Amino acid sequence: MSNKELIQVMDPEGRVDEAAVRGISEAEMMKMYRLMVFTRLWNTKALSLQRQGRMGTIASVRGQEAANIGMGLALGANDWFCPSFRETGTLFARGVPPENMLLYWGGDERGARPLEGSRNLPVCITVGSHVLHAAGIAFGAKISGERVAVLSSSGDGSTSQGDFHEGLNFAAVFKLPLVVAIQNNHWAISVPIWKQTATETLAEKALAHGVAGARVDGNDVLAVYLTVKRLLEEARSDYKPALVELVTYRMDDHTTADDASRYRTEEMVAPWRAKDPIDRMRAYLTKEHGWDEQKDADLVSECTAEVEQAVRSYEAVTPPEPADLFDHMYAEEPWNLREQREEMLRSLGGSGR
Amino acid sequence: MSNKELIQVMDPEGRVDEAAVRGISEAEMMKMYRLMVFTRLWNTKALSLQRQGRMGTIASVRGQEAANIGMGLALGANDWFCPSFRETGTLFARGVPPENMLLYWGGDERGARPLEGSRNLPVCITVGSHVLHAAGIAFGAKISGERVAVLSSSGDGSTSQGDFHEGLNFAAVFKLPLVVAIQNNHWAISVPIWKQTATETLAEKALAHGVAGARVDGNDVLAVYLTVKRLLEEARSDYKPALVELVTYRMDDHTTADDASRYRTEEMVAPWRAKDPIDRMRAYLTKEHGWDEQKDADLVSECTAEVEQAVRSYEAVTPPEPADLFDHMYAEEPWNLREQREEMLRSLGGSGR
Amino acid sequence: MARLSMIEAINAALHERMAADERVVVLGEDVGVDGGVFRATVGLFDKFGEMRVIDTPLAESGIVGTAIGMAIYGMRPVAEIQFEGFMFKAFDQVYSHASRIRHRSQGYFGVPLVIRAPYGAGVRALEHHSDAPEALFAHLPGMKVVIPATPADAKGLLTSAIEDPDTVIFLEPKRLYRLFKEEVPEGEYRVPLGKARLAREGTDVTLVTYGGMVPVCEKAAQHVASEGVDAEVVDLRTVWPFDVDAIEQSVNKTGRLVIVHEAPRSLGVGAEIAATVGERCLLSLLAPIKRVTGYDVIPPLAKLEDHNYPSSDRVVRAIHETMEF
Amino acid sequence: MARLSMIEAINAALHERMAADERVVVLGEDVGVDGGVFRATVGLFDKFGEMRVIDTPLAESGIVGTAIGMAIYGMRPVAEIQFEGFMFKAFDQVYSHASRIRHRSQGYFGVPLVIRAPYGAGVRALEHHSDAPEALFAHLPGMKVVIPATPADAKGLLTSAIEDPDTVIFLEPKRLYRLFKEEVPEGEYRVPLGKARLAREGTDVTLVTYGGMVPVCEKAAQHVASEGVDAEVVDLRTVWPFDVDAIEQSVNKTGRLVIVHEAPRSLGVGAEIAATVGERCLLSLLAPIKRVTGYDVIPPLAKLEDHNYPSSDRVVRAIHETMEF
Ligand SMILES: Cc1ncc(C[n+]2csc(CCOP(=O)(O)OP(=O)(O)O)c2C)c(N)n1
Ligand SMILES: Cc1ncc(C[n+]2csc(CCOP(=O)(O)OP(=O)(O)O)c2C)c(N)n1
Ligand SMILES: [Mg+2]
Ligand SMILES: [Mg+2]
Repeated sequence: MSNKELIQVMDPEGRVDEAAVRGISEAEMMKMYRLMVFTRLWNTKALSLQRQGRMGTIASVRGQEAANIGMGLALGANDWFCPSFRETGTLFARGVPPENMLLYWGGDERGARPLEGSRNLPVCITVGSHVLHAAGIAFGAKISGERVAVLSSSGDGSTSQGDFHEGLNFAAVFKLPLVVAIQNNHWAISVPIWKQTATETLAEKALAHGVAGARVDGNDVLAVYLTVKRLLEEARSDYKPALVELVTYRMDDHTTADDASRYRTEEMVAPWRAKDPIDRMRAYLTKEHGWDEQKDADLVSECTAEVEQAVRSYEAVTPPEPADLFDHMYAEEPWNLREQREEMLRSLGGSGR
Repeated sequence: MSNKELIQVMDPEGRVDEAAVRGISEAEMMKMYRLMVFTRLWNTKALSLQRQGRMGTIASVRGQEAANIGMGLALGANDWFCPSFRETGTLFARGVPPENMLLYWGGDERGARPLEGSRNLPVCITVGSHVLHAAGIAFGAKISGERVAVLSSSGDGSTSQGDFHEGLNFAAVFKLPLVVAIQNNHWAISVPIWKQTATETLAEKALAHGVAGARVDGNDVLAVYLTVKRLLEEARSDYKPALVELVTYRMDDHTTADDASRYRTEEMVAPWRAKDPIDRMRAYLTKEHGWDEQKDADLVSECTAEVEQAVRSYEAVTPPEPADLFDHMYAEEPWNLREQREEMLRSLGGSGR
Repeated sequence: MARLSMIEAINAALHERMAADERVVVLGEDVGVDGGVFRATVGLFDKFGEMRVIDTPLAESGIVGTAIGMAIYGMRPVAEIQFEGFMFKAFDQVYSHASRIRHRSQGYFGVPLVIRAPYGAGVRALEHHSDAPEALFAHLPGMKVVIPATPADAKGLLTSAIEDPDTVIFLEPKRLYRLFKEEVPEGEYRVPLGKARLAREGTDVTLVTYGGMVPVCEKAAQHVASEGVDAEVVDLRTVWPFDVDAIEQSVNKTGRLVIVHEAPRSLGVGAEIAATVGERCLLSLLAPIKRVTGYDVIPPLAKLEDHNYPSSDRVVRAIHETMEF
Repeated sequence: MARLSMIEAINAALHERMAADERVVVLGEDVGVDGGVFRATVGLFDKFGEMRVIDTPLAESGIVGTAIGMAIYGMRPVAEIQFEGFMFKAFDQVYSHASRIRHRSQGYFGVPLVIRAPYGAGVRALEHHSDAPEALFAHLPGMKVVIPATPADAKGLLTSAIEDPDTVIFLEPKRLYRLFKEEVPEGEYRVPLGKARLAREGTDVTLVTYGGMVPVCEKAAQHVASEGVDAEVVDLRTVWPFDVDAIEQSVNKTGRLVIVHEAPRSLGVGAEIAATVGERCLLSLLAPIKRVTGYDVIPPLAKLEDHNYPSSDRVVRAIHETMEF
């Protein structure tokens, strides 16, 4: 099908193409829903902590839960994931502890250390760069003969960066097991998608590089899951790289440092409230899978408790030692850092460690 | 018409679609032919000077004369031209003195200084970068309300560079009067086009950015001239940016420092000898415009004399003064350069200037 | 005269230059409708319109490369890179082109371009938002690097940078954007590039510094004054080519030098200052030159940020060591 | 032992490492079928195939960014940038990622990557083919920069660089590629990173240098020897972090220091050496430290190239000035 066609299996009222979702078990659907609910609660809590000065500048994922979670659950356990900075839900789906995410956004590098065995890259702030890292990981896997796929995720703005195009070209020329996902949330801070590119869609940028392209309703968690899963399978088994556009919307300010009212109106945002990914999935589960208000209330309080627990662990973490800032610069510390570390410790009166 | 279709008005036997070329006067055609002949003679001479150690490393344009000259004559006098390093013929068509080109490739910066009033950028060695300069010049013209077009030229390899894509995206988003020409000579040093990109054509890369795309027989000087002229007119009058692929072939080594026999066979090159842009134009002029061997011999000796004259002027140029290497670093020389200049002059025993 | 913060002074300079010279255009990410993430360009879009205040796609090489072309054409572009840490996607355009096109064209084309970027640590930001990369630009032949330390200097130096016929990297200490206000001359106001400012006169020891470290050094100077040590504070303003005469004069007077910058120490601007002073003033030096700088590390996130950002305590300690040598 | 030129020694190291460790892959422009524009990778493609010797599209950021990903995955990529002047399209990948991913992941991921590039002037090349940008990499926290001066060192240092768990910028002086041959150990051969080489022992003055300037300094040392001046030549080999002990010992012995590099003087590696020595050896210095370097200019094309490239005459003059101080 053409790159421009929008893939959707669940409409905003929660009506689903049952044939399309037959492959998804009820348990998997519940997992999707639960992760979306959890992510939104975590996100809301983190934003309020930020307002109270208990958290640093943070990028909200509200409205993008379906895109986040659909990607996360589509990935295989051995697949690699290369995020930018608006994939909190994907990282939760990939097993990153919620307190670690709080620690990182709270301004403590230690929160960014992946768990043992993890194949998630740390958050990449520089827009676009990590598409190339994903291509290189995919290349490494192909050279080693390991049949895994790599998923890179970035925003609509990243499609303007040279690295995005260089990465897609490498993926196409070397037939790498790479899927590049673009969360098109319509905004790059204040710059709307129509000022970012002159193309109708982002998926069609695949044509410039000869990779497969797909365009999905990013607020339809089932469509995101199914499409990304299929593309990852094709990448894994046929070395077929792809670009997939997840059409969604940034419901909050760009970050807590931003004020979107300076550049966009409520009229622009309103239509997207009706397309909320969580309401949509809830409506479907209620219609088709015996979900009800009581169960929903229980789920919410369950997740809320988990979030509160994560906040307590986050705030219980002992602050880093000053001299920790010298750690992890090299595998082996050279003389300049050793001397500077000692200089700091002397100035701290031998404190630190 | 689709980006993939090859535009040709003159076939390898010199048969021409007369309707298509009606707009071109015989005088213009003679000018094209003369410039192609002159460029080839200059190029051959420069290569032999290099072998004799009278010239530096140089990039041959043999086989690309039609692409070079077609572009050069398609440009309006007030249009801007941003070359890479394989547009010698285009620069001749734009009025650059042949002795200056010898001086530059001979390792003397002074040869790169444009003539007063020139709108040609100096040779750009870093592949891809100058597409952005061209976009910026086009932007400047648009902001100032001057109706001119900008032509950027680079090779097939440049389409892999991020800057190429960033430039096309800027051109599309801001509707800049920019035409980006790609001389697809099938090779980037030893890397063939099929290892450079997975797409069938380079013209289709226009699709990623929403600019017009066209693909032309780059050995057909009439088609190159007509197509580039049309695209420049559309850029000038409608602010319609375009990407145009000129399909040609690099007949010589990449530069005099290269040995193409290491990576390509005579079988690969042979078919292109039959497509020679100069033979083709000569056949056409002979058939349709009363050209004959005598006229051709006269033209060749005329051009040869001009080339010899250029070589004499080039070799008569007094060598630069050592301290010239401090010139043109800033509009006003800062203390560090002033002191270093004096240091050099002292060490030269007050010589230099 | 109005009391302005540094960010207001920068905004004032942009308004003034754009009104005075129609060749001046501003381009970058979120500089237009939004007014800039730090509000440096607020009001320009409404006043001068989308043809001169340009919200670009998210591509730094595209921004700088396009601005170079504009400058070649004859405009006076002021390109904003949203944070200093993102300047490196455009580094090739600076290294290979902005700093070289005058030379490459043997004086025929110039690149009168200003690249502005918020600079340095001190605002509890994310990775890449607290860097101090001035040395990487200062090492490039053909480049000028300016870092203001006061609102008035910010206006006067930015005005001179925009009028300068060559490319100027203009780094704005985020920490000072709103730290204090001062009287800033209205209308056209220039501070010459290449001239340092004597922020504090003194006789015992010279502190050479710039940007966000100037207030830190002034505080340290006040502290040691109470101990009877009279420190001179030289604010370079133009980091490269720096005002060698001002540095030389001060060091020849005091005989002692402490260099302070937030950038990593090794191969930083402080190294060049120390080397230059060593070459010119060796005999007047009464003690080894000291460098108080950021460490050779990745600028830490919020929790450890202040431990890398040089404090007045660290400067005072260095002054003590220098005086006691 | 075989007598090899530097380019042959580099090629030998690549063959040896690729045979010994299948995680080692080579990628870059024209490194495969062609064998590299300087022949550094000749024979690798036939021996190890297109999956490990990779001709890439023409995109430096793509080459380095992809190599970073390979390194994260667990490979040992050796990326070739065809000429040092083209490294800057990949500078963001080095500045923002290669040097930071270990820290960003708090030690979980490393980037064991070698970026090779022909380096420096002396071969009558085009613009961007004669640069000396080592200081730009040396200033980056987390980076290592190596520049060999002999064939044996080239093999031993490249081997160590490929085995190093962190990113190493490996710059190869073009001028030395074929200048001379020497005995180079066969098979596995390592020269440790971070350790300088005493190229010539002496007692009167120390010349600290590296790369293409080593033979220039040796020639100068021979010249002044005939005048009775005994110069010591320290070849850094690892430009950053350099061997501070070797420099300190030599300067404490001779009391005189001349630093020689072809890179632009201001904010060059020589500035850091001078600053460091000034901090540590002030009292043993008998004369101001001298720097003999390329000027702060764009490396000239062929006609003027030799006037920017420091000559042994310039070094001799500096030694005289230092001795006569
Ligand atoms: C290379 C780079 N330039 C600028 C920034 C500053 N910045 C952070 S997020 C952002 C907008 C990103 O937009 P998009 O890619 O659509 O992702 P979104 O924030 O919408 O998820 C910008 C400009 C950056 N992080 N990296
Ligand atoms: C950024 C950059 N990388 C590498 C080089 C070295 N180099 C010079 S020409 C060339 C191949 C260019 O191929 P193409 O763009 O097709 O132009 P052509 O030489 O075929 O005209 C390369 C790799 C360069 N000049 N610039
Ligand atoms: Mg977005
Ligand atoms: Mg080519």
